[in-house]
Amino acid sequence: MTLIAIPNETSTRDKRTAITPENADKLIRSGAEVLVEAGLGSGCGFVDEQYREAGARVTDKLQTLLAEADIVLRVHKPTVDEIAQLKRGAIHISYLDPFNERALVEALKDRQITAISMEMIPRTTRAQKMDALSSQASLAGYVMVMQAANRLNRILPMMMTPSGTIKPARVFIIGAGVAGLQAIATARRLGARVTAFDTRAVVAEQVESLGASFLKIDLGETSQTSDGYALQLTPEQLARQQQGQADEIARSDIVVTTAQVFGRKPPRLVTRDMIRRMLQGSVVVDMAAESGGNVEGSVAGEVVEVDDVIIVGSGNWSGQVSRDASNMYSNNLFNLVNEYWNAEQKTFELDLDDDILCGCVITHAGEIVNESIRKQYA
Amino acid sequence: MTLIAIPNETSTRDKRTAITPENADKLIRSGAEVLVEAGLGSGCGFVDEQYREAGARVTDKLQTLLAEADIVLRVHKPTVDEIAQLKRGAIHISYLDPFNERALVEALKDRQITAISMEMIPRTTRAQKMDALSSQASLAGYVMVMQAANRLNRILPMMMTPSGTIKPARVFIIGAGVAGLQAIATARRLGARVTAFDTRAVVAEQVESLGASFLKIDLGETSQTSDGYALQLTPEQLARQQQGQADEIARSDIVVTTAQVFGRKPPRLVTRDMIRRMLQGSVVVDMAAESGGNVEGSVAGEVVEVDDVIIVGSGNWSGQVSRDASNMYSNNLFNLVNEYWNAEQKTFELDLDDDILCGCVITHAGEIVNESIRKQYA
Amino acid sequence: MELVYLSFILILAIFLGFELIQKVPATLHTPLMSGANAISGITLVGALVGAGSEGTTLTVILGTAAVAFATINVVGGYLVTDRMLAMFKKRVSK
Amino acid sequence: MELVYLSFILILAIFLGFELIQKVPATLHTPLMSGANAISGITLVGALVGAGSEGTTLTVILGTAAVAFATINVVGGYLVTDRMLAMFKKRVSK
Amino acid sequence: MQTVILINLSYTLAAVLFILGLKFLSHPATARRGNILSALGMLLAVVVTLLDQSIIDYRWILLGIVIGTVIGTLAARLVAMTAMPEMVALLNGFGGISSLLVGWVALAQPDLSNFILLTIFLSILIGGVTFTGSLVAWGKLSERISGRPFLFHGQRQVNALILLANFMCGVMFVLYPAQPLWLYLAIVLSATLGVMTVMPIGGADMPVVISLLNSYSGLAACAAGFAISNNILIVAGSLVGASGMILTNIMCKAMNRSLGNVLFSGFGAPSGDDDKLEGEVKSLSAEDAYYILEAAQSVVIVPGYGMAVAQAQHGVKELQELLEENGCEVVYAIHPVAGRMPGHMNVLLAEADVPYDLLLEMDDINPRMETFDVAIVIGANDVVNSAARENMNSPIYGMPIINVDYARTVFVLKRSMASGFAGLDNPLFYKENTRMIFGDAKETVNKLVREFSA
Amino acid sequence: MQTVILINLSYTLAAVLFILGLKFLSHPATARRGNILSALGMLLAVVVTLLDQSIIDYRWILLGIVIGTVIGTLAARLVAMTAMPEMVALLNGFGGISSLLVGWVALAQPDLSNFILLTIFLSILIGGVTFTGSLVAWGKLSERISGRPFLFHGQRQVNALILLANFMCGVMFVLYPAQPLWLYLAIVLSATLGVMTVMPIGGADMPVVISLLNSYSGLAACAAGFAISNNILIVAGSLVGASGMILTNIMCKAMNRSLGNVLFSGFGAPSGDDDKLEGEVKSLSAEDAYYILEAAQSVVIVPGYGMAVAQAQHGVKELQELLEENGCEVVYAIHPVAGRMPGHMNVLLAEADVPYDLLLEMDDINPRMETFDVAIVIGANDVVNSAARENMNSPIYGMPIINVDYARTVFVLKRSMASGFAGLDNPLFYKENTRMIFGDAKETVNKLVREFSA
Ligand SMILES: NC(=O)c1ccc[n+]([C@@H]2O[C@H](COP(=O)([O-])OP(=O)(O)OC[C@H]3O[C@@H](n4cnc5c(N)ncnc54)[C@H](OP(=O)(O)O)[C@@H]3O)[C@@H](O)[C@H]2O)c1
Ligand SMILES: NC(=O)c1ccc[n+]([C@@H]2O[C@H](COP(=O)([O-])OP(=O)(O)OC[C@H]3O[C@@H](n4cnc5c(N)ncnc54)[C@H](OP(=O)(O)O)[C@@H]3O)[C@@H](O)[C@H]2O)c1
Ligand SMILES: NC(=O)c1ccc[n+]([C@@H]2O[C@H](COP(=O)([O-])OP(=O)(O)OC[C@H]3O[C@@H](n4cnc5c(N)ncnc54)[C@H](O)[C@@H]3O)[C@@H](O)[C@H]2O)c1
Ligand SMILES: NC(=O)c1ccc[n+]([C@@H]2O[C@H](COP(=O)([O-])OP(=O)(O)OC[C@H]3O[C@@H](n4cnc5c(N)ncnc54)[C@H](O)[C@@H]3O)[C@@H](O)[C@H]2O)c1
Repeated sequence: MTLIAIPNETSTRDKRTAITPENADKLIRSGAEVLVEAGLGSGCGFVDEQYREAGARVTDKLQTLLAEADIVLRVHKPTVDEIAQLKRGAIHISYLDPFNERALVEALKDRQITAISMEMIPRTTRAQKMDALSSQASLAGYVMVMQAANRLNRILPMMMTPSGTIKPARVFIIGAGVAGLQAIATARRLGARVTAFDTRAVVAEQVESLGASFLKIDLGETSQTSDGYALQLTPEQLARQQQGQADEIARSDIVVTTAQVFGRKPPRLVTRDMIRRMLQGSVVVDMAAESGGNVEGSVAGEVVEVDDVIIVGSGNWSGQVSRDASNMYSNNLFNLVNEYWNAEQKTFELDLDDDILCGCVITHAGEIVNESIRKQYA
Repeated sequence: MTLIAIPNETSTRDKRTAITPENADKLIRSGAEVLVEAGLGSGCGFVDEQYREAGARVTDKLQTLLAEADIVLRVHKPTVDEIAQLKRGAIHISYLDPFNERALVEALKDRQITAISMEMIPRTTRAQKMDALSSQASLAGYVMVMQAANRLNRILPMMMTPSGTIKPARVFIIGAGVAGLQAIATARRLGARVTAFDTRAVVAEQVESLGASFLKIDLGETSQTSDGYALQLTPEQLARQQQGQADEIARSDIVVTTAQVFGRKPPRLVTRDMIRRMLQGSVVVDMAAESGGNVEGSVAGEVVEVDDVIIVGSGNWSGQVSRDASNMYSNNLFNLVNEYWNAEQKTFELDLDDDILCGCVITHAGEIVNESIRKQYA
Repeated sequence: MELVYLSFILILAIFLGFELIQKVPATLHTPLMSGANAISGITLVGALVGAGSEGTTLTVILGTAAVAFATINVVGGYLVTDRMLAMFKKRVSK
Repeated sequence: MELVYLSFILILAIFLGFELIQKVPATLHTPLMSGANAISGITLVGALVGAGSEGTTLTVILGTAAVAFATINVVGGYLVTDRMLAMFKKRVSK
Repeated sequence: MQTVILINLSYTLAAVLFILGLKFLSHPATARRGNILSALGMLLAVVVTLLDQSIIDYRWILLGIVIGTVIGTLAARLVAMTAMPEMVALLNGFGGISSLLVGWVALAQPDLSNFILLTIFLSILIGGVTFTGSLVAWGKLSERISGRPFLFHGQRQVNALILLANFMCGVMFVLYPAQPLWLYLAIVLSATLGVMTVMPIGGADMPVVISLLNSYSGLAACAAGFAISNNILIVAGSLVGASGMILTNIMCKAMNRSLGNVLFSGFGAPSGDDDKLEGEVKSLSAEDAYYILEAAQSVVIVPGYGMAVAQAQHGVKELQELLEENGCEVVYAIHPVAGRMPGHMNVLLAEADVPYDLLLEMDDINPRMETFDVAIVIGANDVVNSAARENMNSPIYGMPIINVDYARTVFVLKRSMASGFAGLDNPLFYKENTRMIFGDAKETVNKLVREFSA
Repeated sequence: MQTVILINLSYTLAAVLFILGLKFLSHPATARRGNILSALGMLLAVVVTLLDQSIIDYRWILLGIVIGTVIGTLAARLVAMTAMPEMVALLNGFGGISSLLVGWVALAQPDLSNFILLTIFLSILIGGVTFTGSLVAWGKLSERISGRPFLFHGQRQVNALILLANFMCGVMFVLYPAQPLWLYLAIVLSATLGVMTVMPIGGADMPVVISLLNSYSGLAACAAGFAISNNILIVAGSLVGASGMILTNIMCKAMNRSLGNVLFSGFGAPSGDDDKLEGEVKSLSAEDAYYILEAAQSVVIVPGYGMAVAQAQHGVKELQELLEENGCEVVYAIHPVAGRMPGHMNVLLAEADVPYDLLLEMDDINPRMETFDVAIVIGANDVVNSAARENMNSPIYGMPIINVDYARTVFVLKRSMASGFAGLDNPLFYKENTRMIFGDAKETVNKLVREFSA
């Protein structure tokens, strides 16, 4: 019998939870034992009673929970402390940020934990149901536009009224990955005129399929990885991009940046100069504020005003809609566990040759088994 | 030559301005002299320089401004103090809340001010271009839904994703006047399932014309004034309404109340009991919080949490989108002045027989000339 | 010369037949077929001439049989079509 | 009897004419009219018979005039129609 | 006998070619091919006719053909592209006179039955009307004659008289074929009739008239066919007669007229009489509206609350796209108070994905309203109520409206004559150039959309 | 002479009634009136025929008519509503045998030209084929004969032989009309041919067969008309022959078959052979797709990224509404990864105002996929890639897909055979019940919408 344990999240800012009562129920039905820490999911409206009804045990002792667990599921990465409390050989599934968290990865390796990083789930069609980056980014796209709209001193839709015609607001989205596309869709829904830019040329069609227009900037050769991630631009290309989008930014009421480069710091795309040209009261949202920022002057976790322009860098975007975010993340975790569940032996079957696991298992049996992480720390 | 003066607003919470540079320009072109207080419109992105460019004089002496003005334009009602500084016989146009501000009305009367109340512009087709209640209510409808959506722990649209299907949020709008209709439209744009209720039966079709569904509650006989305002319900009818909508409220993620009865306190429609039945994290927006409230427990000007439900009563809704709100309000004022402008003599021609002026002029030449106000204070 | 006229008539009628039927809703396929079938019972007219003319016993027998068969086709065809269409009307008006 | 056939032909041709033209885009109104006009020059066939038959001087003169007029109608009609349609093609392919 | 059969079989083939030709002519993609097919049919018919044994003298024929070919070719080559319609009128007139002459010649046949005489008379009558009518039409179009309708008092009576005289003449003609008076009188009367029926019609309506005369010339050929017992004349003539009638009908619809008006003339009456028409509401079917839209170059769509009620916005967007594909310019004119809340129309049109650039404000559209062929009012009422401009007593007098009545044609899509929010009657509905298309706006729009099928 | 003319003028009128009858029969609103008009035409034709002077003995006629009327009336009254199609087949067969008999009787005429002999032979041949073919069809439909296709080795060869024999027999018949052998042989051979051509066809395809045989019986009447030089037989027969052909074609399209297949039999071949067809892509025009959709009772729409690219959502909504108006159930099946972002399809369909209740999740739709007449795949590819279910080597093997291939017919709307996001070939496109409708999805959908015009 496999014991799956879910501790509370330690971050107070993030109200998401790793497993909802619904998924606890599903896990138990497939034959696992589920142990949750008391108060799990209280941030997004679930109560202990619901978990109990699903058949889970509820404990308020974190220590025993960690010590007994065969599999630990959670949203955020564990502390080094917590890792030490885990059973050797246990499986730990959560966000890990493995490229930047060397100490953590070493700790997991040393404790012989099988650590699965949710960020590293490959972006293939088959893996999409476990892909938490996608599910959370998609919600983030929605939240960012809603926050920007709420802070703007204008409305987004067009209105032709007896008291004059209000022109539709202009929204510029930089980076049209999962989050960017959802941001486009949300802004379009609200009636804004939306323009978007991305370095990956294939995205133009996707942008237009949402009714927005794609800003054409000639960057020369750009490309993407086999997983669909963007490659880093050369400094010269970056300059060209900045120049090409300056006018668009100046006339936009809202700018949302979502540009990321897999495994690297996000590029700096919006400079102070550009912001200065924007109308007073405009809003810039920097999705990447917490990991370095696409926007000059954005502050991680905060909303600041620079040159009369509001820069939103609050981060934890999907956490704003914690209920839906938890549902999706929890589904992702369940789908992952379920995909490799051996229904007879009722265990998680680790097959390192499987192309999904091969991408997302970071440490196993005292080794860093993931190649790109191994290279990074070699 | 008529001097039109625009002082700054005294409320710090409201960033709107009564006249934008664009409308200052138009007033000057039609032959008026315009005097504005320094800093006018700074809350919504205008600077003194723009007014100067339009040809207005800018002063920082409020006292001389008030004393010299033939016409004063502003958003909010004046203080009794300020009234005393006005020239006798001057015209003062702003919101007045004349039904509840007896002292103010008396002061205006005594000072022989011709006071025009923007709330009292009749709701006729011809008067719509001056109708600030409509223009601001319409923005309010948008803002209320946006604020609610921002505070909700869910997203509004439906999403069928590999990480599960998110059902569209349910939004219930009580009162489908101008604000309510715009709220419906905004929530629908965001992809929510919207239901609405109003006591005026004619509204059902309007609600459906926006793609929302109308909740049918049999209240017996209800009717509306010739201006289209709702009449007050009998206590028995109110009870029936509360009962009829209780289930809808319980299953809604967002409830927005906009119910008003012209010249009376807004009805109390959502009770604590109903709120208790709502899901944790749901949001209720009380448009009328500042004038008495449709929702039990709402606090004027604040956002409170009651039984894990968030109740938004912040008020000053259109002020949230101060730039567009100012543009519209300023257009309303300009249209009003322009409608009665005598182009040859370059004066405001007061014709108390005109059906619009007859409705909105409250005091004139030392008399309360508006009938319903006179009755109210008789 | 008569044949010339007849073939002229044939050609025109064929073109007309092609043009007449353009787009038929699926519900009308069977009634239309049945109605056309009734029209094809026009061979009755030929049979009448055959059965009524002076001739051998054989031709009279054949002619009478032809009349009987063709009449079945005509009478049955029109009635059946009408029944179908009557039902169809009801269904539509529901 | 001949007349019977002819009227049969007339009726069929009229129905066919009605059925043939169903919905014509506005741009084709004039060319179609012109094309039909050329066809109505078929009276040339009648004129030929008239002009070529033995007859009085009058009928020959009349017949010849008829041939001339009808030929103008036919030749001019087809050419004009073709010119219009050629232009139309160009415009469409633009 | 063999040749007769050969000739007639060839005629059958020619008839098939004409039929296919007409069919192809009515589709853009095949039109040119259709014309060529029909020309082939004509060639075939002419060539085999020359084999006719009753033809014994080819000299005159040759003369006629040469003259005709030269003139026809030159005319077709030299005429300016813009002068095409009048050219067609002229050619059509020649067809008419030719039928008249054929009928005349047929008189020389021996043993004429009454029926044949009747058809001879008809070919003379119709041929004559076609001839002079076409000449007048040509004159009007080429501005050799004033394009203005030619009207005088008692016109109706005079025309009725001429018609009667023609009828009488016809009777006498059949009864006394030997008396040439009736022949000459028939010719004169039919020529007069042609002139009198076309003169009262204005230049703008000439295309319809020509189409009608073209149909007549087909009928004339058909009558001539009976007169000389010739199949191909009957078939080709009646094909042209019938299809020409349909085409005339279609063209009428595209010009917002009725065929009845045309057939009994007097249409396109001068506008002086029209003011009295106020109080009369003209309604139109969606199908007829299609013909007008199909011919329109520019359309302005004016939505109102009814579009919202009907939820017609998606259909409207589709209609817009179809019109655009058809080469028409389409814009939307949004009145600030249209609907029941500020921006009501914007919400709906944004939902239907109408580009913002196409949404024009009232003040931008009104100055250029005259330039629009059609204004489509979709469930709006108060915002296009011309009383606000015209009637000082109206409660909304002075309110700016969208002046749709200045467009060439106005379609008003609503369910009834009911008033709108303001509860006022709308004089727009009674204007000369207004057509009401009754019914739910969504259904009407969808019908229009479906009419636009290839 | 006078009666002959009267009779023939009445025939002309009867022909007009038949023409109008057929025209009206093809529109729901006028269908019943059409049937009555055509019945009137028949009555007229029959009554005036009785005036024919060559008819001298009415006794036999009366007998035949009484028998026929009684049987016909009873049959029409008593037959169950569900048994209509086989009833029509039977009646049609009687029409066929009647034409055969009329041809036979015509042999008794004096002075038969070769041409007349030929038409007599044709009326016997076609009448005979119609007769036995109809009987077999009736047997299959009423399950008196097994509905399964009756097939044997060398079938094609045998049929070709019969056809050849028939041809030879015809030649002999015309050359030696006095020799009754050829007559009897012709009757036997044509009867055999009728049986042999219909037997191989499965019961489900019988409606098409009946329609075809109906067209044949018109042709038989037409041939009989030539045999006895009768106008109305020729006109009515060829009208039915031609319009029956068109109707057959329309019905074929509604059943997703081609007329060629029917004419040369061998269609509806047993499914055993079909697996070998894999690798062949069948494409369909939007017009033909319309016929199938028009006849469908339930449709599932599966949108994918291509719908977004084409921005076809508004048209799709309209198509949905039209199908619903037509009495069809329509739902949408949304695959979780359709499009390029989570919820991509929801955004678009919400924009087009598709009710949420119609959007079904993959897991809800798959179990009932068999119940759908048509699945319309609009610009989707990976999400309906049956390789995920069937091909263990596929990179997406095991991914749940929407099993559109289980629906009766699948339409795939895309521009080419190109692959989707995952870059994989899609075996769905090669399945027996899949039809590719190539072209931009929006254009295709709009074409379908326009085909749905009244
Ligand atoms: N914009 C605002 O903020 C606001 C707010 C409140 C009031 N108003 C007032 O509302 C009016 C707006 O003018 P409007 O022209 O848009 O609307 P309107 O004057 O109210 O006219 C709407 C018309 O639409 C027709 N209609 C309704 N349902 C229909 C359907 N399903 N299909 C076809 N037609 C339908 C009705 O005629 P049938 O019944 O004959 O079909 C009606 O006459 C103004 O008077 C304005 O002052 C505006
Ligand atoms: N949902 C997500 O969050 C997400 C995110 C990223 C990637 N993906 C992946 O995207 C794929 C989605 O599957 P899908 O079936 O929706 O799309 P798909 O497999 O990419 O197929 C789309 C098809 O649409 C056709 N198409 C494109 N434009 C068209 C037009 N204008 N008209 C008609 N057809 C057009 C293309 O074929 P032609 O070129 O022949 O027309 C193409 O084969 C999955 O592989 C999924 O993993 C999904
Ligand atoms: N196969 C699947 O089912 C699936 C699921 C989800 C995502 N994906 C794919 O994964 C890929 C990554 O998506 P993501 O949202 O995680 O990307 P991401 O978060 O890594 O980056 C966000 C976006 O920023 C863009 N970007 C990078 N540098 C930029 C610059 N200088 N200027 C502008 N934009 C810049 C990227 O191109 C990307 O579109 C996409 O191709 C997406 O389609 C596939
Ligand atoms: N003629 C014009 O051009 C014009 C312009 C603007 C508004 N109007 C009309 O003015 C009228 C008032 O609009 P408003 O938005 O200012 O109204 P309001 O602010 O006075 O009231 C808001 C809504 O609350 C509703 N209400 C009252 N009691 C209620 C209860 N117990 N339960 C539920 N709903 C209740 C009212 O019916 C109204 O729809 C409307 O009829 C509107 O159409 C007309």
